Amino acid sequence: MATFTEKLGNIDRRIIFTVIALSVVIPLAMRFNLPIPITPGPSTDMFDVVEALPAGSMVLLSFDYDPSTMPELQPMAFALTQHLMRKDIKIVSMALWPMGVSLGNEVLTSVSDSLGREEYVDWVNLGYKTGGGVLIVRMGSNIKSVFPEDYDGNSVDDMPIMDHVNKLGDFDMIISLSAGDPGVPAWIMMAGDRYDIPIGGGCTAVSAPQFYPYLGTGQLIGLLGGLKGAADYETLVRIGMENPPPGTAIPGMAAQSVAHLVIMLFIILGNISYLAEKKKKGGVK
Amino acid sequence: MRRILFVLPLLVFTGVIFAQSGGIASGDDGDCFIQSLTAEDAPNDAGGGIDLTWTVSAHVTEPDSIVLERLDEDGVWSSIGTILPVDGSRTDEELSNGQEYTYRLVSFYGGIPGALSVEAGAVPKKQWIHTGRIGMLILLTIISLVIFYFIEQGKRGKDLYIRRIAGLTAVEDAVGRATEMGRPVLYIPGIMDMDDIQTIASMVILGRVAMKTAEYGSSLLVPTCRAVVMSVAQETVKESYLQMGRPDAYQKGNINYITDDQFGYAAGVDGIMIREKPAAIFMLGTFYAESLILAETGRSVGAIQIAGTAMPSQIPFFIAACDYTLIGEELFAASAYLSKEPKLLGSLRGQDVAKLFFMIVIVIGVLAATIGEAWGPAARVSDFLKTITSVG
Amino acid sequence: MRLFVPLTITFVAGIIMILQFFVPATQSMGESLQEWYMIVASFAIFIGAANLLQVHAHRIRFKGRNWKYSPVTIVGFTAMVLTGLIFGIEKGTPFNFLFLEMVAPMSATMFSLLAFFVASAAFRAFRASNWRATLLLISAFVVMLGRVPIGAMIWDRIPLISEWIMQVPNLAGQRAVMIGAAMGMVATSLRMIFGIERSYLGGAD
Amino acid sequence: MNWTIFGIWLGALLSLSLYSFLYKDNPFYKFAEHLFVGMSAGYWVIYTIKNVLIPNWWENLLPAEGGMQPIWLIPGILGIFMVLRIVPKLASLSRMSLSLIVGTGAGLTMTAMFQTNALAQVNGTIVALGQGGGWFNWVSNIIMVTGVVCGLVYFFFSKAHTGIVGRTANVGITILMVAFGASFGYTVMARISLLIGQTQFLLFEWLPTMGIHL
Repeated sequence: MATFTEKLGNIDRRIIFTVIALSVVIPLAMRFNLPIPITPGPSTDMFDVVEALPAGSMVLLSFDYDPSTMPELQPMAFALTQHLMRKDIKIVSMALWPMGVSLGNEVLTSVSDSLGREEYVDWVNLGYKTGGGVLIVRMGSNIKSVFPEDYDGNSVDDMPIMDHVNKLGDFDMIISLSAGDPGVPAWIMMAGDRYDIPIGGGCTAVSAPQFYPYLGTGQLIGLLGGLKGAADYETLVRIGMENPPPGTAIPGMAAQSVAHLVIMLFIILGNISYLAEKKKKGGVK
Repeated sequence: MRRILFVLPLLVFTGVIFAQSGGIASGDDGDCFIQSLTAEDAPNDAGGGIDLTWTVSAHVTEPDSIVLERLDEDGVWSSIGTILPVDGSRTDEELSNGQEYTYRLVSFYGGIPGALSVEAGAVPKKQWIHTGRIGMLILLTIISLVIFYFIEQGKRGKDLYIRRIAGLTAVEDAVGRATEMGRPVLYIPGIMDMDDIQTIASMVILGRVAMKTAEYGSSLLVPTCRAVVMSVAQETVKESYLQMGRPDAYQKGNINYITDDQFGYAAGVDGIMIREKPAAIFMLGTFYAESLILAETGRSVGAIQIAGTAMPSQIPFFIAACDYTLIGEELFAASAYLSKEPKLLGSLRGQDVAKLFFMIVIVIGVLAATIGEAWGPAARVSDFLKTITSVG
Repeated sequence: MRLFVPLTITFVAGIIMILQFFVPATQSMGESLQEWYMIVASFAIFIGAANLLQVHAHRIRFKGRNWKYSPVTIVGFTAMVLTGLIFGIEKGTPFNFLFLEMVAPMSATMFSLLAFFVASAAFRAFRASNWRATLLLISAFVVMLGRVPIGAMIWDRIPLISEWIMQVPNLAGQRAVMIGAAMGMVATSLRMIFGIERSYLGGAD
Repeated sequence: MNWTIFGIWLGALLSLSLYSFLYKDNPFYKFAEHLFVGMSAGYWVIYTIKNVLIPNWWENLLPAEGGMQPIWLIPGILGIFMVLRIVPKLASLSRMSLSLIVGTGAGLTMTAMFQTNALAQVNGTIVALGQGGGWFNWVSNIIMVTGVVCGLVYFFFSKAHTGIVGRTANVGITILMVAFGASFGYTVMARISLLIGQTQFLLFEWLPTMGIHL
């Protein structure tokens, strides 16, 4: 007859699955809300660098993700675009992932409309080209030959925003929102290291730890990791803003926190049962 | 101690650092908003580029805009771009190598051109060596030579030791267990293509695992995410079965392509796991987020799991869900360990020497930098080490 | 001898790629080679498609296990290929609809299964069985706490400690793995380029 | 028929079918899995044709302005050799194509990895131990440098892990374990956020189509 602690240690994983599902569904359905405390770190570094850019700077924003990582990266795209456009920084956007183009376009158009910015003057979406790192290298020498037309098929030669950019070196900063390969590492290797342009990154929380070494070396100047990074940025952008637009990252954080706590609770329970069992076995010896 | 002998020349040879400067033409003009204009050949390119930099005066009225002009072959100045009136730089691209180009900046006040800047010219050239990468080239060459040297030593029959790697001692047991239980062995070679070095390493290990399954007579399933990997896997496994004298037992149909899609592949392999209930699962190669989807499902069907990847972000999940995990470089050591082939063992020793070299560089560099905060000459040593390891 | 041509191609291609990294004048050669390689690799997708169809046709013909589901795969495959070829892949085409409304949600769902698996893996694996496992457990736990607001509520230093773990021991560990693995990759690449490793060509040594 | 609602239903039903796998294998999962494999394979075929083969090969071989660029026949021929793997008699031709892929990949990886994952990391580890000032930064820097060096010792293969090497390697594997724990802990939230995305879709897009508003 198995004791309680034994049963607890070998709990059917389907029970864990059910509890996790409930801990996400309930807070979302009930619309819980929790405040986000901000601590200095890669998110604030990223914010500070963008904040320090003068109006009129050129930023390349690359949407290197697809719908499967939207929950984490789309909120970042919104917060970053809002910050950049509010500061009158010009955005040239593109995508190393085919599905990134339309996701990026959704963000750019909606933020641009809400702030009254003008396509081709304040921002442009160049679209997607295959090639990853190779493509970046080619952009290093000439962007207009890589992207002769934008996403909608208009010639980039006629666009005021493209007057000042011929190659990657003409950008003041490159930001890649990246869900994997090609993404941030490709930008670091093929653009940052080669042409000495500051690279900022946004990534899924899972890949964030592997980018820390790049932060340490300065190859990456700031990093938004996962929904937490997005919520940090969203919070930072909203500081001092009247009637901030509704965010997408902050509400999800509540559900995430609850589920997160539930997992920690499971780990604690697992250890209690493990230690209790060990003690019992030790007693028999 | 032999190894130290190899590290020393490495340290000595790396002392060659080059610096190169281009042709400069600049000048001063008291009345002009543009203080100086410099033109030089863009460094480290295939030619066709000229870097232009300029500074502006704080005392002269700021113009509305400045226009960069280039002198055409027929002696006419034409605009190649309008620029904000601040200090700046610009690279003119797609020029012909070997031809001289001359530039000037024109300040515009209310649409009317004002004072002209000095003219500056340069000749674009292609470079035959990337100056920022010379240190790296030397290091890479020496490390390569060291690796070749030890491969040669191995081939000549020098006895080369390799330490125990836990996950690999279990390969035989895992395959044996599958045979006893009458269940298949599942081999997952990651989700990247054959151009990925981890996939290549995985194919070499697959050859070894296939020899074991041929020997024990258990069936081997290899679902792949890339068509090229499928065909290489087929050849590799066939060859192994042939070498073990069991060509009859080779089943080409067990090595299939599923889909190029990351999660489509995960769904398909999960399906295989729960239906075929393999007794042993190998996951070796490049993995991304699907790592834990596969490893947890494999665990739920009670398989012995041996995983290995050099993807730092996925190693923790394999450690949590698999019985044995090859961490990083261990994946590349696996083929040497399993085959005990002299050339592979030699290569592994070469890698060790390279790591030893980096460790020495780090230790000396850190000590020198620390002492260097108080004593200048030590700082020069650490600066030197930082320079040779810098990436241009 | 049968391997002479393939090994030469590997050697030349490898050397060009290394050269273009150090010699700017050869960059354009390297760029064309990469474009070629992308094209050649892309053709392989047809082998994959052929294999997929063959496996499922075979399963239907011989009534293999779960053969009743094989037509689903074939229909799904054909639907994507035909709509893509006939109507194109732009916004608003049937191909795009099928992708956005079917393939993309299925991808996202498979991906989100990780939320469940990460919980069950953490529950099972994080046990304080020895001091090293305890250290792993503690570092995981502190970092987890540091990622949620409640961590800061328990003790305001927790987010800082978690950040420290990420920036110091984690960075050190990741670096060791990266440097080691890079050496493994350099050595393997060298063996491939110089034809010492040729098992990828079919095991022939 | 309302295509938007139809699309939401398709997505929702397929999602639920895939989730049912968490309970156990069942016909719904089998159906969704087989459909997913087929559709995604088809997607990549079309994607490759439209995004790689046509723009990068066909349009270079036969440019719109007319004339043929014979140099582009070479990758085409090697590509076709690749496909010939299906024909057993001609399969050996594909070795050439494979060699091109492997050689290019090896050359590219070697330099990129050496630069970014080896040299840059070594470079980043060379710091003055007192950098940043204060005892806390001393301790942090010592742990960081020791961690990297001992971690590298763990990856030594030609020395038995005994004696001093063994003890250093033990410190190394300990640092690695702390790193992996941290990396795992850091990831947990990200994984949940994926589930949140899907749950939001089911709760706030699918349920409303049935008149259920939360």
